[in-house]
Amino acid sequence: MQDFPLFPEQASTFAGPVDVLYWTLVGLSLIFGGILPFIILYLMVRYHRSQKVDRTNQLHSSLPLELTWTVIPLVLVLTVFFWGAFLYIDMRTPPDDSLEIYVIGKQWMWHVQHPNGKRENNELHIPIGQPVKLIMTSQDVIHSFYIPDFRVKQDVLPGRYTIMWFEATQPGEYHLFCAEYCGTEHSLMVGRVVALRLADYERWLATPGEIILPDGSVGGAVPALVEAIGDPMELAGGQLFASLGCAGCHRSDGLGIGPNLAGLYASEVRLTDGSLVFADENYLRESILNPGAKIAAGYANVMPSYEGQVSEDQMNQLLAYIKSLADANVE
Amino acid sequence: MAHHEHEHERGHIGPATYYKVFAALMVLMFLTVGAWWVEGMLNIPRALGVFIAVAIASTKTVLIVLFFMHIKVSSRVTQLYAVAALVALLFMFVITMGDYFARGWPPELGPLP
Amino acid sequence: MATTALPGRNYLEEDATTIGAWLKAWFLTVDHKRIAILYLLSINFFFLLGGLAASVIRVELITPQGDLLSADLYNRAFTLHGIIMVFFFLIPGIPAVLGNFLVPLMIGARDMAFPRLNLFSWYLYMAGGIFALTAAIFGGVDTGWTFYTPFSSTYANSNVILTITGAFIMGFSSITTGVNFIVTIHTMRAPGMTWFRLPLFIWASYATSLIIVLATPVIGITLLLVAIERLWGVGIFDPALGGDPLLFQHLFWFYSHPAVYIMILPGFGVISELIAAFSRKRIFGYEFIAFSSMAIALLGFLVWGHHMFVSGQSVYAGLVFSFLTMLVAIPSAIKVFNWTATLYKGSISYRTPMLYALGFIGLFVIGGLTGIFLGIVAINIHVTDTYFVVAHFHYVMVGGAIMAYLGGIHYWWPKMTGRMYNEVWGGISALIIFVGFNMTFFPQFIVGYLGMPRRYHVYPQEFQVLHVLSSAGATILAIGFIIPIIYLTISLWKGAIAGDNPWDATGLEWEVSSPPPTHNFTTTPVVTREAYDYPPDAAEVDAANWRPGSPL
Amino acid sequence: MATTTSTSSSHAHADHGHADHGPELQHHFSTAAQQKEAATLGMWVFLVTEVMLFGGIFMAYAVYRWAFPDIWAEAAYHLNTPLGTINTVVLLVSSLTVALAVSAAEAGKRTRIIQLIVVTMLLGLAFLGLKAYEYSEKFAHCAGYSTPIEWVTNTNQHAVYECLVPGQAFLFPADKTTGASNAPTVAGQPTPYQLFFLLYFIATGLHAVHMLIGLAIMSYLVFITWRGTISSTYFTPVEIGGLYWHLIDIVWVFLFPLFYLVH
Ligand code: HEA
Ligand code: HEA
Ligand code: HEC
Ligand code: CUA
Ligand SMILES: [Cu+2]
Repeated sequence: MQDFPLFPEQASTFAGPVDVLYWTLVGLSLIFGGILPFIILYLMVRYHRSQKVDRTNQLHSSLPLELTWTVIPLVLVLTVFFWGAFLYIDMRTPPDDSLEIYVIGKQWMWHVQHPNGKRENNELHIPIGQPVKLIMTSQDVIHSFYIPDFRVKQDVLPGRYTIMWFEATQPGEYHLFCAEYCGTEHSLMVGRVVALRLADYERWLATPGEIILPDGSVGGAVPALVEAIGDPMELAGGQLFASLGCAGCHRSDGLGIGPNLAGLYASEVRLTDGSLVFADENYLRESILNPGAKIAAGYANVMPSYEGQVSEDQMNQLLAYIKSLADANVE
Repeated sequence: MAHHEHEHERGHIGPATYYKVFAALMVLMFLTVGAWWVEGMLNIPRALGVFIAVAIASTKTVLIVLFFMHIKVSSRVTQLYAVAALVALLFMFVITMGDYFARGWPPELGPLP
Repeated sequence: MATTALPGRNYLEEDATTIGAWLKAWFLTVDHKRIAILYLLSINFFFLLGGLAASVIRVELITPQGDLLSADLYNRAFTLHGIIMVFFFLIPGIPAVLGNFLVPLMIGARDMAFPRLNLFSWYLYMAGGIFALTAAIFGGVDTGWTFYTPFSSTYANSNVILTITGAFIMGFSSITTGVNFIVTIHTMRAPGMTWFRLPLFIWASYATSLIIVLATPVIGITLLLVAIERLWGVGIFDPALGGDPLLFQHLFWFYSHPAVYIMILPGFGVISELIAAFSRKRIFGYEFIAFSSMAIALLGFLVWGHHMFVSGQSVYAGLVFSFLTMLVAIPSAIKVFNWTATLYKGSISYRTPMLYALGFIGLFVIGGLTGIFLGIVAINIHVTDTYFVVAHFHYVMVGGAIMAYLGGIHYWWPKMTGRMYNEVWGGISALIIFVGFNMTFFPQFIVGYLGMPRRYHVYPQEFQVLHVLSSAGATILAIGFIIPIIYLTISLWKGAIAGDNPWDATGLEWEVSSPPPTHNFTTTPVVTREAYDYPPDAAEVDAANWRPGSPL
Repeated sequence: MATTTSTSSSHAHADHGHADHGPELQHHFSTAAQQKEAATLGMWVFLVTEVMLFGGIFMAYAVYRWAFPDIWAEAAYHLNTPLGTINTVVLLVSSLTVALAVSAAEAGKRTRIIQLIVVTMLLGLAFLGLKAYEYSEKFAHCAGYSTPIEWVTNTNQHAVYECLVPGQAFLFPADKTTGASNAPTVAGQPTPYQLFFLLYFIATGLHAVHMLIGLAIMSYLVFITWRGTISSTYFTPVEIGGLYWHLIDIVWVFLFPLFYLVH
């Protein structure tokens, strides 16, 4: 019971603006929640039946009054709405230069993999002063990734990706909670977020460590690969791309049965029915697990489904690989 | 007082109308199957096909509700309740589908897997 | 045992001479007043049960470790608490108890439009309750009252199907009550009882019924789909099939958001009655209060997505839902201001029902305003699924709806039983409840903003102080709830004979004897005046007659 | 707020034509017209809840059809459209006979009411029979027979047949457009195809349950008509029973094009 905070720390760039909005609302509430009861108390005392006061000329309705107390609250709530809305859009728009980290939630742990292949469980190491974008999915039920001191939270769903971003401002350790009820050990699905200065973060990334993978097997962080070209997550993805036979159809020279995947990520894809889809993580995932659902224009629906053949973990590596092809194309 | 709502003598719908409505329903039924059959050969946009099918089904419903179910000659309250469900369903469909349509907005999530 | 006798031939009086006849007279009754009593007893039983679960939760949360309960038991405790309190206490609560008793009396009808359906709805309620209890006895459920998929449909291995069946059946009980109210209010009003002469409680009940009828079937089918998914092994919301678990949330909240207005609207109705009666004047802005009930019922259907801001729904949907949530607050604001204005130039007395009414306004305003916090997406992202939400909904449901329920029970107690409760104890327990309530739930706002997630039975050390405070408050609150049960029960034998109109209030229900005769009105009343038509000088006369020693 | 006068319950009779109510007027109503209005409105409000009940399923349908348009088209190909069409006709005719029964009730022609309702019930049974055949066809395929008859008589079992009943054995034919059943996909493979058939079974199943309730109501109507309760002054039960039947019809009017007629 040593420390007894009444207000959470402000450790990300969102914390300040969210708290300002919060205190504004508290202030507004004090006007209504504080003054209104005061008026009521006053009326209760003044017009108590024991008080001899003037009770003649009672009023039973008044349009001007009704309009006043309709319009004023309306204006107030709309003001805070727009304020909150812009902040919200900001909180949902990750900058392009964000550091991408993959998160998998499962009953009842968090599994994180950094671009260089380093993994960790129930911990998240991040650099400060740098936007971080989490690409998250779940292996089983819905979870929710919550860092109170950053004022961010996002549900993590099975079967698709959700995205969350933030920029930490203070080095330190923060609570990491699972905020969506997910079964027996929901309240034990907690961990910590370690915000480090960039240099410390890079040193940490390069430190080898052993970690249990979501499927129960042991996987090491692969510092040896850091020297190789590109990040190990991409490399691992590239190996999968070859071993699963993708490369046979998706050839980089564009002569395969399937489309060349370079430059695909974050582009608009034309489908056979003429519509356009945005090739984000969810589209890539769908194309691999359920290729028949959306067929790229000019190609036949011949790609087999890889449902059940790639784990969430491998899926993340494949995505990292396909995205790296996108980068290569831009350069 | 509620009584005035039913004090006027109800209008009457007789067998002659029923037969006419039934004939219309049959025509619409063959129209909907026919439209489907024709669409199979024409390759028109999917949305149009759905629109036609739902439009025909709605027309049939309106006919049944108005005549078979006597809404045309029912009290105003009953008429209001007959459309109430429609309004509530509309809320549900428009808003929920709105969410699904909008989910593709980058950087939010793409279409459903 | 009775010291004095109640007026003869009332609905409580019995011709039955044998136990069998007595059972038949109560359990096969089609009298709306007796059905209300059946509901009163069964609903209060469920409240105590839900409260017991709440006590267990609060005891566990005194320490940051999980020492009293295992994680699994804790999950079952709050699920049981949520399901019982929502489905078996608060949703049927005011409509089925006070509504059943009052709607026919207030509109001058001899009974509900469908008396047998009314009885049937009580049996449905009991059947649903028995399913839920069976589920609880045979191990309970651990899905939370929200039944989110795919946890509930695939992963939970507790009695989900049994509980869902219970909630499903209870839903039909709700629907039959709603249908009955709507038809009764439309077709059974006494001559002269125009829409704008209806007491505001009737308007509120009507708006409630509208929501029940339009929303409840959707949760029925949704829960059915979850049950099918569990039985069949494949399902509509199953992400493995390409299904979308968020669809469940859309359908669930399409009902469950309007359902929070099912809980609060009848409470609004009760408060309107109480404020007018104990200020001794016509309510301020009658039409505005009446129409704001309808506005809440309508707008309430458009905001469900505010429970899904971080669920992964689209950003656009989030913005739209947030915007509409702001709008739905306005009609509530209108009500609050009109009640306040009613006090002005009234002759206010601090009788127990009025204490509850005033407590209601204060607590509901706090609960409602924090609803606005939650409706602003940027803030919601931080506080959703934390104790901030828990505090918000207890403020509106306990501080709001239960205060109204208790206020209403006290106000109409003399009408229902013919006897007065003990005013002193009434006032004391109202104060205890008010203090205990704030002590329990105010700290939860703070701990919620600090980041304490809900449904956690183990939590970081630094939240402990606030949790201990909250648990201490809950103890006081529990005492506050137990006292009324005691003195109200005692009043059945010892209470003073109330007389037909102990509060000198307006309304048809006060024109019949207390307790009312079986068929309510021997002659059909003809209504010629508006609701709450206290004489213009009623407040003055009341104040002039006050002497030291008269009731406060 | 009110003055209690002794006009008593006769107040509304005066201007109302038929003061001679039969025994069917319940004690808490003042007039037969009031009772009738209550019953009709009650039924309609109940129908509103029914619409919302099916609305939930239609909502799920809309979402998934929007998400998987191709799959929907391929899957719908495997439903028995001719049977669906016949069933639509059957139901529409039954709606007509119910409407005529209400007419007959207004005229107080008891025999004719009974005849028409019995015809309605026969049509309803025919509908359920055809539906049962459709279902059993799907189940027969899962068991490896091409028709329900072969299934029952246990003749001519195929080696592999497609299985369109969602579950572990679900097997959607690989040659999706022709329905040729010799190259099935992996058994139990979780694909959105199952969503279509799940919705199909749940929606039509729930509809069939309503049909059964409708049949029960119709038999009750036959009984009370035969007993003589129904007359030209009291035919509310026939009228509101009819309303229920029409609603079942309307639900089918939507189910049919949405499941059977998809491209
Ligand atoms: C009786 C029940 C009840 C009532 C009446 C309300 C009323 C409101 N609720 Fe609440 N709510 C719940 C029960 C209720 N709620 C429950 C049970 C949950 C959690 C469910 C779960 O997840 O388990 C919940 C959750 C909940 C959330 C989701 C939180 C989350 O999980 O992230 C939100 C978000 O917008 C919300 C908002 C509101 C709003 C805006 C109102 C408004 O209607 C309030 C309007 C009232 C006022 C605004 C006060 C009076 C007005 C004035 C004094 C005038 C001045 C006003 C202004 C200037 C605005 N509620
Ligand atoms: C009407 C609704 C209602 C009511 C009245 C209450 C009443 C109370 N609630 Fe509840 N609560 C909910 C609805 C309600 N709650 C819901 C919907 C949830 C969410 C569930 C979920 O997450 O799924 C919740 C969750 C919830 C939590 C969060 C659990 C968690 O997330 O981990 C907590 C924690 O403090 C809590 C506490 C309380 C307390 C102290 C009371 C007190 O007011 C209770 C006071 C009453 C008593 C103490 C009864 C007194 C009597 C006895 C003790 C004697 C018993 C005797 C016999 C049975 C014979 N509630
Ligand atoms: C049998 C050949 C084949 C194999 C093997 C194959 N694909 Fe494909 N793939 C295709 C074809 C053809 C298409 C285009 C049609 C379509 O969209 O379904 C395609 C489309 C895609 C797309 C969408 C591209 C776009 O432009 O929209 C992605 C992403 C993809 N494949 C990834 C993979 C991955 C990853 C693997 C291995 C795990 C793989 N594919 C294996 C043939 C193949
Ligand atoms: Cu994971 Cu809660
Ligand atoms: Cu809500």
